[in-house]
Amino acid sequence: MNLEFFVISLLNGISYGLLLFMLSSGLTLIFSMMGVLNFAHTSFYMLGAYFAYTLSGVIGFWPALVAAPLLIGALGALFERYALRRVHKFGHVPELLVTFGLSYLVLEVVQLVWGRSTVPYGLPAQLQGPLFTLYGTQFPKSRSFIMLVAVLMLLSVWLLLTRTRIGLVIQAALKHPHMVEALGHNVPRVFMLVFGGGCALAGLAGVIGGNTYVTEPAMAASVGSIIFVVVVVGGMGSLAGAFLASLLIGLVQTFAVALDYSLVHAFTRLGVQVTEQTFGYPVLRLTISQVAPILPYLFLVLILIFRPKGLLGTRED
Amino acid sequence: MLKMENLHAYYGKSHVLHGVTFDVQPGEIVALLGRNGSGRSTAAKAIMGLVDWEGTLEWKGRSLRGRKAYEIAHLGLGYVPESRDVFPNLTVHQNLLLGQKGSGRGSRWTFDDMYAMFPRLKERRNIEAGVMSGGEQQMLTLCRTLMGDPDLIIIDEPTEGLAPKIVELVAEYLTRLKERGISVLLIEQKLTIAMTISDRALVMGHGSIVFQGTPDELRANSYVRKEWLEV
Amino acid sequence: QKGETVKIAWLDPLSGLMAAVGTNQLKSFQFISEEFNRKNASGVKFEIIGIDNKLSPQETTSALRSAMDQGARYVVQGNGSGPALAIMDALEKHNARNPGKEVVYLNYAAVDPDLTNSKCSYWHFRLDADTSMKMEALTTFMKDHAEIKKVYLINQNYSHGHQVSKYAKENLKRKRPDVQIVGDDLHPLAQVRDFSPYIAKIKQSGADTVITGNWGSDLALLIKAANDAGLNNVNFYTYYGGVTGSPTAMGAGAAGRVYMVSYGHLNLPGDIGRIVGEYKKKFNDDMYTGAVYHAFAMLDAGFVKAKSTDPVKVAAVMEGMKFNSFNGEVEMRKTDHQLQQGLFVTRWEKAGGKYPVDAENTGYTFVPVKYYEPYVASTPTSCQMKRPS
Amino acid sequence: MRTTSSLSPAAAPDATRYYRFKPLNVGRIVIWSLFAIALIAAPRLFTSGLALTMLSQIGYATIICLSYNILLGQGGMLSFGHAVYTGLGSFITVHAINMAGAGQLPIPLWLMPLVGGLAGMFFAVLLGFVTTKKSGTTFAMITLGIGELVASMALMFPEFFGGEGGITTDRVYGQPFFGITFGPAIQVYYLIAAYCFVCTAAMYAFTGTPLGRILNAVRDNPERVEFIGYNTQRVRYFAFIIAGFFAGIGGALAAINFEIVTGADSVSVVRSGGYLLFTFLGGATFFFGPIIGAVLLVLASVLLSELSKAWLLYLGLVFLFMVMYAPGGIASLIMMNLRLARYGKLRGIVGAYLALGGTALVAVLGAAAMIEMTYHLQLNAALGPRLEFLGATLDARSVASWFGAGFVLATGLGLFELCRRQFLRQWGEIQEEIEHEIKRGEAA
Amino acid sequence: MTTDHQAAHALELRDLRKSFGKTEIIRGANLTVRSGERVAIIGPNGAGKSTLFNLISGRFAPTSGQVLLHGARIDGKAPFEINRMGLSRSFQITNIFPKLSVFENLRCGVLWSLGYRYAFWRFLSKLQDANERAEQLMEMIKLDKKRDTLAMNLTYAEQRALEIGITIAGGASVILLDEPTAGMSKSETTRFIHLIKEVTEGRTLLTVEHDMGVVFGLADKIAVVVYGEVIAFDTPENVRANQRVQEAYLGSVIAAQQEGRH
Ligand SMILES: Nc1ncnc2c1ncn2[C@@H]1O[C@H](COP(=O)(O)OP(=O)(O)OP(=O)(O)O)[C@@H](O)[C@H]1O
Ligand SMILES: Nc1ncnc2c1ncn2[C@@H]1O[C@H](COP(=O)(O)OP(=O)(O)OP(=O)(O)O)[C@@H](O)[C@H]1O
Ligand SMILES: [Mg+2]
Ligand SMILES: [Mg+2]
Repeated sequence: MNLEFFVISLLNGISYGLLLFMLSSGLTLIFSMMGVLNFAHTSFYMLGAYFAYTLSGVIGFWPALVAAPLLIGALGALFERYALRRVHKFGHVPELLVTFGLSYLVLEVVQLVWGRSTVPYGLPAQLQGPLFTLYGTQFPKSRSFIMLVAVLMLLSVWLLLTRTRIGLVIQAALKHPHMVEALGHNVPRVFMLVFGGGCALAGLAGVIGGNTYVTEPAMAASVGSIIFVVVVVGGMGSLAGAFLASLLIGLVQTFAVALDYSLVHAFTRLGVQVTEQTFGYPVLRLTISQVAPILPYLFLVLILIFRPKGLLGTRED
Repeated sequence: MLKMENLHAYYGKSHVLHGVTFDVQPGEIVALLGRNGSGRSTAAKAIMGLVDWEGTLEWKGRSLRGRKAYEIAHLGLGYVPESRDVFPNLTVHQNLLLGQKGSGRGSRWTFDDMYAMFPRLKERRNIEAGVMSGGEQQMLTLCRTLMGDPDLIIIDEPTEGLAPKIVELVAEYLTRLKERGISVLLIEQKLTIAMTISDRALVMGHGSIVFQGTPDELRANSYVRKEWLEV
Repeated sequence: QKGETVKIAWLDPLSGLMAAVGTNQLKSFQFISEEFNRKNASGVKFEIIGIDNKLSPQETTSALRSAMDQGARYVVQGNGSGPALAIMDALEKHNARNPGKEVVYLNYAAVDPDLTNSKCSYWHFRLDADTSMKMEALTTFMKDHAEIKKVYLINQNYSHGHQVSKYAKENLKRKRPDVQIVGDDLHPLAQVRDFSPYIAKIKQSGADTVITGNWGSDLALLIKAANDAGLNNVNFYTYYGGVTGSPTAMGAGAAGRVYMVSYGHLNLPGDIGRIVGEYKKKFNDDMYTGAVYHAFAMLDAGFVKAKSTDPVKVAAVMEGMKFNSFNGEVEMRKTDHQLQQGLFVTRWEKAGGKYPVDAENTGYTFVPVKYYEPYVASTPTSCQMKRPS
Repeated sequence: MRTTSSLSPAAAPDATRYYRFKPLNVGRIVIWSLFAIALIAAPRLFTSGLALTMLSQIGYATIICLSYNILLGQGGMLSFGHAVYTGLGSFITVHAINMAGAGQLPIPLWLMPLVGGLAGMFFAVLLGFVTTKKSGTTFAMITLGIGELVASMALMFPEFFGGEGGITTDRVYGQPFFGITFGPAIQVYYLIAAYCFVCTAAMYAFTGTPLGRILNAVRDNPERVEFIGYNTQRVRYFAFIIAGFFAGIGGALAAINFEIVTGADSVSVVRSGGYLLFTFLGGATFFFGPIIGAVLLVLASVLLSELSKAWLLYLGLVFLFMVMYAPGGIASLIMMNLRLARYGKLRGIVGAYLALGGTALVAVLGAAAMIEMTYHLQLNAALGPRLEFLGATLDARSVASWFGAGFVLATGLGLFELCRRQFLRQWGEIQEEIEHEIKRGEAA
Repeated sequence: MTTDHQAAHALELRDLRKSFGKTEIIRGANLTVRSGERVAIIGPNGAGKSTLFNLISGRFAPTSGQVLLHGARIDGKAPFEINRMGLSRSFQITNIFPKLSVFENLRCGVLWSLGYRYAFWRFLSKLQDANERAEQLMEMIKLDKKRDTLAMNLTYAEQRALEIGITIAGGASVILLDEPTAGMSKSETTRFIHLIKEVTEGRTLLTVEHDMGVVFGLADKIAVVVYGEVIAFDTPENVRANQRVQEAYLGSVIAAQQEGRH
């Protein structure tokens, strides 16, 4: 691997990692604070993209960049108010299932309204083209914008968590809701705000993810599990952990793609002859680059077994 | 200041308080005594809006009807529940922080006051409240409520699980609250500190008030003591 | 048989990853059946029963059962060789166990060569060209382009991708031994969001040509990532560049650099051209699955020839039958039931002039650059067809 | 620890009466006989080819959902990877059948489900060792990770999983077993029914064994279990293995029924999600809940998707409302009404139910008509704007149809709300009466 | 020490230490409890009494030092191993199986000790000995009327009783009770002391208490824990007279009252 390739891959890895963080920051917020595994998170992400697609046709991309997430946030808050809150008292499983049901609904509604194929949601003129060129490879503005937004998200969520008591109120309310109310905190409103906020973050991710990549009904499902990996590997309740995990996964996956080595190579180097008849050849044959996209799951399983708290997490469940 | 008249309270369909009437004046310590299950905690929860009730409940002349717990708290009522309810995975300091309303500016109490009151808490300020000893948790809940700067503090069995020496300490602090003009509604089972520090004692039985008077009067009234409190 | 109603069960996905494609194809079937109902030589009336098979072989067998309950004797399916095999397997058993209730299967898009080779079945007729045929045409095209020196293969890590990779390597070795295969990547199906690492690798390898069997978002994102990284001097040879979603993703950025091999394109003359136009007007969508037309043309011809709509008789006459379809005379090869038809190599270019119909309203379209007669792309078969006695 | 217990659904309020009732309990014999009769008689009632395959599917789905509920309902373990065990069970079975077909393995078909069961068990022993080390959310996430891994592997190893096309087999091989070849679907149905009955009975018996009970205890309060001598990890692990065994049997039966298994499908996380959803929908807190869930699973995935193109929308809606209004699943609704029946109060409320059901039906009809028209416009537009809806012809492009449907919906909703209020009042009164009766009973 | 001698010692702590982070909570505790003794542990809040119980019962592993049960080392072992060796404990905060009935709660408690372990091939309803034992326990703790009530629906005092029932169910020879009477009224407390005495007859009992009435009513010996050390271990009379104990724990007024009462 030469320097050029290394630098480009590093850049790719970081930008992919930041994309993952952008996708998962809202989920981290909701998961770490409310303990709700929001399966509909990527549905809100998808809605963000579609809303922005429609809105930018009317009011332009930049206003839509603000308006769409706000709308999504409002939708999320409504969902919390009328559905999630109702099942909160039954525990985490029903909460999870309600969001599960929602994800079905959103998918169908999106397909009904916008059709089942890709919509032509394009980049605004300001984000088209490369930001800079490195060793002849262009680095597009759109991806830099994603990186910027991801960092801003990190900052704002971090401020929210450290500079306000919202996080404390929610964590406390998960144990003793009545007590928190008796101390003078409007718990239901805080829950609604946080859930709405998390959804708005998902929406924002959708607005810029949608035109950088593609806006299609499958976009929710395709990032569905990977962001859970990020949140869990990072450590439940840890924003910094999620950030670290995103970058790590981004880098691992990017560099793994470059490695065309398999166990066959390893054995051959050790002088062991491997042929198609060797037992387990299909496994030995797989190269690291082929398994790159599933490495995160392997990572997840290993982390949970050896460090159930996650990278920077503080609590186990 | 706090006026309760003919209060009925319910858990779902079960009727627990049957017309309770009493009041608490500014700067007064009122002890609410009674046996297990007589409904004292329920009265406290009713004031805080945590159970359904009917009747009259007024605080500084304003009715508490239909108000949510957090609104009531903002009106200046503080509540220390018998179940303690510390927030186990928050640190001691964070627990106290949650006791504050808003920024905590203009409050009569600061963190330093609390830590001065119970140095033990200061030592343990950065550990998770859930791992603290039973007694330490009791101290924490008291301080947590004080941080909200209440004018009346309703405190349910504060001496439960405390070492005798600390019980004395708590008694001393309650008197000191009173000196600062804060009223106290003290729910107790053990007569010891209640009788020494309170201005007035109420005895509750089967969901209504069966005795009102000064501690001395109560001490003298052996019928009430035998019938409604056990000795 | 005049005036008879022929029920055709359509078993393909309307939900999941391939929903968009399935929806488009179901509409194509409905639309063209109306077209044929207005005028066909056999005088039958076609009725389409659309059932969502969720792209799952097991669901497909349930759907098949239901289709038979509803009286369908012809089934059509095209997405995925999994469901295709499931249907073939189920029909082998069903037709053997239930004489008099036989069902025939027309495969309009599942391109696994095995379906007409090692796993071939008498009840199966394939109307698309299989992976090997398309690769044959593609590599013949590449043979004439000396500027191709280094080829990179990138495919989805499942049977289709494996086959594309395998045939590409075999054919290139045969036709262009001088061409260097500088990369052979397999990535998981529909899981990669960010293709830039692969693009970096392609660039690193110095490839001038990429061959990919990718479809759906895997193709869209691949080409998008190439555009973003400014990989301008590399040509992409694809199978599914025209299928729902990809044209939008390619847009102007990919003009002149993406090739596709297919048995048709949007700007064909004649009947099909008119149909594509009307379809677009009606649904604002592209009718890219021309094999649907084959299906009706072949059945119609078969009914006439067999003088019946009974699947057993029709199947017998369809074997080896030559009939006219939108791309001239085609033949249903008797040995393996693989349609022999000409193939186009097309290139993504600005629409206009002779090729006005654009794809997905992008203003661009696949313009034919080369047409190969059926014999060029024809591949031998190893099928040992077991015919019912 | 608290999270763990809250991850498990609310347990049966009346889970335990085993000791009291003597084993020879008339009610129980009646119920099991009815179950057996239902299994035997079902194919006589529903005779079409589709119905038969659906019944078969219900049969093994029952086994799978019940096995899943050993984890979810009884052990409080939320697994996102149950399809791994059913799917691998299927694959091993198919390979075994193919070997047997080739004469390399002397196992008759009717024993093949056990092969699948052992396979499921084997993988549960292997993978369960790491998964069950943890509980709660961590457990859920590990199963999710393993599920994704196995699902991705399935496409990468075509040698074992058969790639996209999967692996096909022929269940007819060897000597007929008392004249049964297992070729016709009906014979396979009865094979499945027999296994369904036996497995259901076995899993029911499991709830009454020491391990089964300690598993409940682990669900409720794992920490305390450690202090009464049990190793909670061990308990979870053993339960996981048992669940894996039955899951494998279910998977094997699925393979026999379809004679094809594919990796993309049978070990997928979506499949696992389906088991979770429907087990919950049926009711995880009662033993029989998952059986209802299994029936719904098959109805929804096979029938609903054929009746309507909007099936996913309906499914999502039903799901959302069920979780919101009946978080104990359908089984809990049934049990609530049985309770009413026991106190003789059911008759009083039947009227309210009918009113409620009637008005809801009207509202649903209106809504469904609108949904169907919307879908028709999108999917079947080639066929013109007209569509058949329950015998009526609607025109998806006419205002009248939309207005009519909207009117029906609005009326339905309005009336439903009225009935609902009335119903709630009545329900509350009845519950109060029952409470009183219970109190009186206790006092006496 | 001879083995014989050791066996007579039900429980022995040797220079036990435990730190959480930097703070050392238990600072070298030593204690020897003989078989059949009833020992009350008292001490100021946060002295480490519950922590001591947690160390003994295996909830935490000690930082250093040894715990011996009937002469065998148990420090660092898992709770279930220790339980199987004959030590059982209750919790300061009620810790039962909320969604199982009273009877099931108790039956779960007896299963291991009767050797049924992880059996999934026998029916609970056929396990005569387990069922009888559970019924007996239920009578003992006076909950036989609530046999089929779910534990979460019991009143507080009943839950406390059940907690103790589960603790003694396995027939352990050494029982640790953490503030068993907390939150109870006087009369209930009195009843409870009797109950505890009754059910722990012939076993070794360690209990943490703040209620001096309970302590003096129950204990043969009192251990005083202050700042993670056992500063006194003696008969109730001697402990009460001990100046250090009064200063550290009892406080002036109360001590005077206690003196007066007894
Ligand atoms: N959540 C509840 N649901 C139903 N009934 C309740 C509930 N909480 C308390 N009760 C009942 O209400 C009555 C009064 O209880 P309350 O807690 O007010 O008594 P208390 O005087 O505070 O006694 P204690 O000494 O036990 O704290 C009791 O009979 C109790 O059983
Ligand atoms: N896991 C832990 N991490 C940090 N500190 C802990 C932990 N567990 C206990 N402690 C601390 O150890 C000290 C002793 O606690 P312990 O619960 O043993 O006290 P105790 O003697 O039982 O007091 P009480 O009578 O009030 O219940 C307390 O100060 C507590 O905060
Ligand atoms: Mg109380
Ligand atoms: Mg303690």
